[in-house]
Amino acid sequence: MSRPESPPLIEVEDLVVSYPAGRARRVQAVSGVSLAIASGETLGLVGESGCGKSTLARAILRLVRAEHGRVLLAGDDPLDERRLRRRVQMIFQDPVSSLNPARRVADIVAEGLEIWGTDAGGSGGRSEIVERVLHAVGLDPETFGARRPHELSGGQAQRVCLARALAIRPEMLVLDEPVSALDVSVQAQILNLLERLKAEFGLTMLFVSHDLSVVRAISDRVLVMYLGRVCEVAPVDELFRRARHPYTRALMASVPGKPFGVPPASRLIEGEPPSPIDPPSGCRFRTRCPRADQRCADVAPDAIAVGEGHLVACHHPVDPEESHDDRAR
Amino acid sequence: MHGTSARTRRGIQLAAALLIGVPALTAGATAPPASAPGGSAPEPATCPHQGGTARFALDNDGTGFDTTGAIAPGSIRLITAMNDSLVAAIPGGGWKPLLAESITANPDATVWTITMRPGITFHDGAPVDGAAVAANLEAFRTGKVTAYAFTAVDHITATGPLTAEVHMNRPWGAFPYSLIGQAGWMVSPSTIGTNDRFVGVGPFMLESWTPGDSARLVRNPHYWRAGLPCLDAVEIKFIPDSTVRRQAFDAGDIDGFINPSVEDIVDLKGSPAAQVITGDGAAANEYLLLLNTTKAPLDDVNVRRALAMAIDRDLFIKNQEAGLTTKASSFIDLNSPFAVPTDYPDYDPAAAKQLIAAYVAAHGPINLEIKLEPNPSVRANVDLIASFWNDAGVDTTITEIGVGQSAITAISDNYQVFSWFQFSSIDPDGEYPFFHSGGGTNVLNWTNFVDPKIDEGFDLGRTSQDPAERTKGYTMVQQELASQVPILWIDHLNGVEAAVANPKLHGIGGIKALPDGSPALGMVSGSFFSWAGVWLDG
Amino acid sequence: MSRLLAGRLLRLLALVVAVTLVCYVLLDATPGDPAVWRLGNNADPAALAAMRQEMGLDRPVLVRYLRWLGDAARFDFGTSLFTRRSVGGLLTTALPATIELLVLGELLAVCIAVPLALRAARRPGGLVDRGVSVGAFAALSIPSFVLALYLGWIFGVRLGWLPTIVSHLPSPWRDPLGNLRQMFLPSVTLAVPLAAVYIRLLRTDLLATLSEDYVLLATARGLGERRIMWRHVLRPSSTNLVTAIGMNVAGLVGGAVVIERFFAINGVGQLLVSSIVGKEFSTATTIVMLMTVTVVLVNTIIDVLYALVDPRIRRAGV
Amino acid sequence: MPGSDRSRRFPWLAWAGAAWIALLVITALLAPVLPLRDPSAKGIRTGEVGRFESPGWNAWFGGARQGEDQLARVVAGIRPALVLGLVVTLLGALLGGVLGVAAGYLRGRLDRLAVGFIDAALAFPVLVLVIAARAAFGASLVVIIAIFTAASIAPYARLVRGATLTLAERDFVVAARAMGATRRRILWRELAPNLALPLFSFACLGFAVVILTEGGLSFLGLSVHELTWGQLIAEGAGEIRHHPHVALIPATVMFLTVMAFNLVGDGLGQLGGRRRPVTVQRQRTGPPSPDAPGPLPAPLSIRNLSTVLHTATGDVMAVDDVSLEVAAAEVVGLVGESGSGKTMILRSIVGAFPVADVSRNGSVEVDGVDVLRGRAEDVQRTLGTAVGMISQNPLTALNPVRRIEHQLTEPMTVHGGLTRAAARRRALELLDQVGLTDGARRLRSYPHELSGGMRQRVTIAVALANHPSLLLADEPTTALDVTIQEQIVTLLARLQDERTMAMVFVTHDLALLGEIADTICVVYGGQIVERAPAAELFRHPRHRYTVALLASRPDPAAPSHTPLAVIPGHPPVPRPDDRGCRFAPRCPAATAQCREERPPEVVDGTHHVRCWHPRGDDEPA
Repeated sequence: MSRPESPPLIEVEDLVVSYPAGRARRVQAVSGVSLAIASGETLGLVGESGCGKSTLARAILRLVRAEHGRVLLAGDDPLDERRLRRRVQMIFQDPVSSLNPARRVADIVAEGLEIWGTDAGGSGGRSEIVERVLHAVGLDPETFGARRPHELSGGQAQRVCLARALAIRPEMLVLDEPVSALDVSVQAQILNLLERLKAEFGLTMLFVSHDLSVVRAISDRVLVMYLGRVCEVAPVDELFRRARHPYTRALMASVPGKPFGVPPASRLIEGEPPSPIDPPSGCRFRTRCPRADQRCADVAPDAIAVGEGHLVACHHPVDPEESHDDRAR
Repeated sequence: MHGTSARTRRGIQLAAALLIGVPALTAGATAPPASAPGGSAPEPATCPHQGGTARFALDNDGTGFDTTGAIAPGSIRLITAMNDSLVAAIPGGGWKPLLAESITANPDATVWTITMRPGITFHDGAPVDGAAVAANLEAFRTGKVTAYAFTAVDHITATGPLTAEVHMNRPWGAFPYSLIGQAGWMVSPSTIGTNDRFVGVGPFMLESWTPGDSARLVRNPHYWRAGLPCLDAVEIKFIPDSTVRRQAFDAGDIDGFINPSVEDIVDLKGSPAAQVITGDGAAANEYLLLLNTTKAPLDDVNVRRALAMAIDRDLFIKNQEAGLTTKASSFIDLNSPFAVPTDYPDYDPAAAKQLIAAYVAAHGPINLEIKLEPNPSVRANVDLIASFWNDAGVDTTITEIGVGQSAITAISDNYQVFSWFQFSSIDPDGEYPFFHSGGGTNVLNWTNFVDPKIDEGFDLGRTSQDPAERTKGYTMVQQELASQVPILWIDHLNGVEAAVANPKLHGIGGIKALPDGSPALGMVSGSFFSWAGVWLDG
Repeated sequence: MSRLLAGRLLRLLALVVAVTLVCYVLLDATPGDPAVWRLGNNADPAALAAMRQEMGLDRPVLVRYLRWLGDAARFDFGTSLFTRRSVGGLLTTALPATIELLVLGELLAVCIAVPLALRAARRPGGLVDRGVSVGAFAALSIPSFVLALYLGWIFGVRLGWLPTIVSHLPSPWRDPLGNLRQMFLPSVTLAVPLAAVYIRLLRTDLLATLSEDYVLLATARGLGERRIMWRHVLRPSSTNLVTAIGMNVAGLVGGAVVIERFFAINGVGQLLVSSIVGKEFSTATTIVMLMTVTVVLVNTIIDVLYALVDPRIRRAGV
Repeated sequence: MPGSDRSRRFPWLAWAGAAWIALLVITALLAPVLPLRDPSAKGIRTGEVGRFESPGWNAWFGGARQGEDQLARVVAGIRPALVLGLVVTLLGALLGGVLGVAAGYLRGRLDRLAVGFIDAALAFPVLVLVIAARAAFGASLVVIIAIFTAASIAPYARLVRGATLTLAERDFVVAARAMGATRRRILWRELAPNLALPLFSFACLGFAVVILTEGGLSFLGLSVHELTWGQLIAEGAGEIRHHPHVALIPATVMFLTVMAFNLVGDGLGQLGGRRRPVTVQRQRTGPPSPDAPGPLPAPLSIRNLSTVLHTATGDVMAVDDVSLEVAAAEVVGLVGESGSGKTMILRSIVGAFPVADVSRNGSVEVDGVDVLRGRAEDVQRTLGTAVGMISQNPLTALNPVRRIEHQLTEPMTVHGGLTRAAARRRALELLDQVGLTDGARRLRSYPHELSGGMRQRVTIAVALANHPSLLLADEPTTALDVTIQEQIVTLLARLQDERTMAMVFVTHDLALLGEIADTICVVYGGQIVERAPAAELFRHPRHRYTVALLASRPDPAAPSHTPLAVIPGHPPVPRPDDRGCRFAPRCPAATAQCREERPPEVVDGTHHVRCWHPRGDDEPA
């Protein structure tokens, strides 16, 4: 399924995004991230809160201004951000609040058509397209078309968000924690729906989440971020079988039930993430890393290839065999 | 200071200032108000009880104490409490020297000699001598604001330690009347023209003055009249709103106040908890409508007469003044010795309609605009008048001048009808500056009405010292005003210009004894009076 | 910090200049002639012209304004054209009463509002709550002069407990009781509608706070209801209240006119009205300047108070 | 009460206000055809109405000084009042709204300019404007409208700017931007409709203020020439001593009108605002169940507990017949989805509810004290000493405006009887125990100065302050990052073990319970549908819901893109009159019996399950 050799739909080059943090200081939420997503691929983006994953997702759509770096869509830099937004759509974490409470579902879904014209939605008139996409996301247009967002459950609202995005037939979806706010039973429904829609509409996806299990279930490749930097990128199976970055392993170890066979995180990691206002020098993970030495403090590690499509930014990557050992235990 | 209140009658400031004083009374023509103490016998110049502080509310503050400037009624009331004039008015329509020992004229009334009593001092200890008198009168003569009243005065000289001479440029027999009010006030020469303190000769001295709020007057221990004043202090509070004044009075927060509402007078007159002291029989303002006689249609005497005949003044007085006032037909009070019956047109709606119809037939419809100062009670008056005129066939509109707009700007030529209060003179000569046309150049002649008979009448009244001659002159004036109707007279306000006091406060108004024991008027119009003999129950 | 202060000061200055300039020019545009006020209706044109010159009114309005501004910068606010008193003097006599009225009114309003709002919020929808709500609406809807009239009538005339006017007000330091007696009714008149506003604000915020986790946890910890309401709920719910109080202090200076008038208080409100009506340029403009400075100062104080009420803001800085 | 939707409805007082306004509008419109006298006619001349005539059959509202019919004048005053209020409110709201939206959304220089303008305008006394403009342009209604409008722009602009700033951060606006919506479109389609209701509500209040202000101006003699209520009142105020009706009747009409607008504005505000509890704060307790056992040594003993929340949208059976015993040192996990009632079980124990009106039935005993029916002091002491509670969100679990020290020592001084100094010493120990270094500094901190993990450690310390025998942990890690979650769970496990506390641990994460709980209860629709020792539950889930729940998590062993098992439908809102099994609509094995009859509790040793058709051991998952 993963076809890293196919031409990338979207490329991010050395992106830097920062926010003002009072008195002429700025926080670098994203500091120098590069990535590429192939057409038809799902890239999972994992990290803890504050690591910059949501900022990165928004910067790709230019919802926040990047200080440096560029985003290429199918090889060119779309100077007009609206053209970009025509082809790439975004889904947010809180589905209810991302729907305008004053409007009805049918109008919300038709919003893209109003902006871009009915032609953007393929054949048919406005109401036909709305009906079509509502069906596609599993909602009955008769029942739901006239409802307002506060009359929807979380799952239904997220379906409406998907319908709204799909109405103008985008090439790519950027999903920012799309299932985090949903109950376990509904989460599964939406994840399955996403897989189906991806096939049906030929979508490329960037899937942002803090939940490793969900990311593992839906992604082709996974990128792990920590404090604004990329730690590790690898195809999904490779990553979960042979994670090399100490942080990736700590994340896996923290998941309750230890499904990834890594020892408890408390043995791998200590303390809490430092403030992004004043990040550590060198490797940003070094303050919590048991392996850190002077070199980690002095030099920020470059990403090195450690396998087929597997990059890790660490001076002291973990031996891939260790995880096997743990699993065996 | 300039705020409007429910019932404040604001006349022309200077007019009020100059004309304050005592009305010319025909003795016994009108009984003094029952509630006013003293009856017709002069109250002796002693105090039944000495001491205490009276709290009294005025309706408005003045503008300060510069006696050579324009003086608001509030200032006059304060100064009256703190000062004595050279001359006092007496019952029956004459005058007597008060602060002065004597005032005498040469036979043709071109030189007047003023002789002061010895030993009187100002509040600051300076002597009230001939030089001080001359300085005060000279300042008045040359004052920007006051000069017009002394146009007949040529120069003033101090001729001795206690005497001063006033030289006229033409005979002025009525001169002493003008010294009853502002012109007769003596202030310490070094403070002439000072506005925010007052150093006079009267029974009380200014302790503090908070503009717009209050003033406190304290006893003058060196007052020239032995045994006076009775009170230790008078606390004056300015309360523009009549409802608030009444409420504070009922609550016992003040001992008395001036300018009660008409309804207050009616209901307090019967109350044992209050005495109402009205200016009955004294010189009060008139309510009137000034007509600009230079412009059509008001240049036509028939239109003016018709307008007068359209107004039912009896109904007006019954409704607006609760029947407390008397109909007017000129500025001369009915009780004045100069008053004569005139044929001023009375209410006759049919005749009014006829005259108007005739004018309309000849010249087209009449549209009139009545201007007034922004004041709800005045507005009610004008509303009623407009309803009469509308019925008579005159299309009448009402325009309030702006709050910040002075009446004079509105009145100077650019008007048709103006609702107005004025003319509280003691002696008719006091109105000379407002009626004598001066050949059409007198800006104070509001109606711009030029009539040789009126001018002649006023000249006669001014120059002659013979009462018969003077009567002849003012009769001419009254008859001419009645037949030419440049002014529509409504009522004399004697009955409603009043003060209210609780029963413990005595000696407001009434007849006072002069130093020589002869009687003088203690209250001028209903709201101007001296505090010297006022006393509180112990 | 000093740069921050300098910035604020600069803004304040700009604001003061803008507001006073508008005021000055507006006053100039109104009809009426101060010279006539001073000289009376009987003055002749030559005297009027001379008076205008003496008053400086013959110069262009901008020149006069700049002159006033220059003097004001040296704390010389000019003199009243009418009474010829110094504006500074007029203000020093008028200010204390107004300040006292505002302070007492606000205090009283808060003292009425806080316990009532707490009671109301404790049982939302209950009898107390509904009663307080309707009462608050009623209090909001009474024209203040009607309220003033009736308070004076009941407590002054009928019961004779309190004076109905403020007259020769004793200093609050020398005779606090006498002072309070006089200022009581005006303060109540001012406080009643204010209290209504505060009750509504506070009740809403209290209800929001009551559903916060830490309040639930405090209940779960077995703390008494009174303790919870006063210690845990009130303070975090009072930011909006503090804002409202601060904004009112500024707005009330104008709004207190009616009350000042009804209780014959020699206050800034009355002074402002009379000085505008009388085209007292210096007095009116000085008061307007004072009000502007007060608004800005009060806003700054609110910022500080916020920080006291809610330490989260302290951190964020300005 | 069930089924009524009171919170979304207009309160009846607001209806009354609206009715009054409607009456005014109709009267004003019909005034020309109503049999009213001419408001300016002088009764004293026509003889129809007397001077200051008292209200009566002849003149319902009485007469004024010149016998004007007050009823006619009050009616005549409706029009200027409404015109003034309406025009000022509309124009002010429109202009202020546009300025506020523009400033709040476009930000940048425009915003700074607008804020400067708003500051200046708010600082500028309206009185100056009124008097000046009135003098310059005359006292017509138009002038007053213009001034009032000018004066009201700033407050509206400020309100709208504030609301816009908040709205602009909301996800749906970001979503619209992400859709490629233009600025104009966002302003008109996204922001404007959502600003309309607060603006309208504010405008109603503003309307009231306009009418009142006009009254005040009339009183000062600064209002319009037209006949307004304010003028009627001002005119009558002088006569209030003698003829009170002249001022009081128009004052009452004005009062009612202002009140009506206030009430309508408030009603609208409630419509749009967050839902407020409109019921009485009341906690009702049913009679003790007859089978309530005698005092047990168990730290927690719940028998047949039912909790009904009486909400505006009807009664909710938040807890339905729950029985649960927790032994000393035992960790019981409650697992369920949001709305399942797991948190409400905890809240029912301590009696703290976010909703105001709650009924509880059954019995809850903590250390032998009946906390449902005991004396208030006993209950408070028990809760304060024997129970510690940790809630889900460390951000909101601590009072933001009080120092850590107060919050940590309060339970010890109130219930533990410690002096402040002793409490402070113990607080330091506690902080050390929960793994916070530099305790003295932490005590001086405010909650916002700590990170999420540190805050949760503090709430744990607060919960442990009085050595509770029972710790109630309500989703203590949900809001935390996974790595921190690990730390907190480990800490809780250690403390529970060291102190041999009983613990009830609520979460939606079954896997997490597997690590910490001895016994797991699965909660669905307010009921405990299955209860079993942890290992047993994972191995042999009996209830169909438990089975589905376990299956719906992605399987780490399966390759990615493997379709997940799905539970169709949505969790129910449990109602008291529900019949049958609450899971039946979503259950693959449901029968008619499941839908009609309450399922029995099947007990198999330590394994309890409420199901008609529990899954057998041999069935596939």
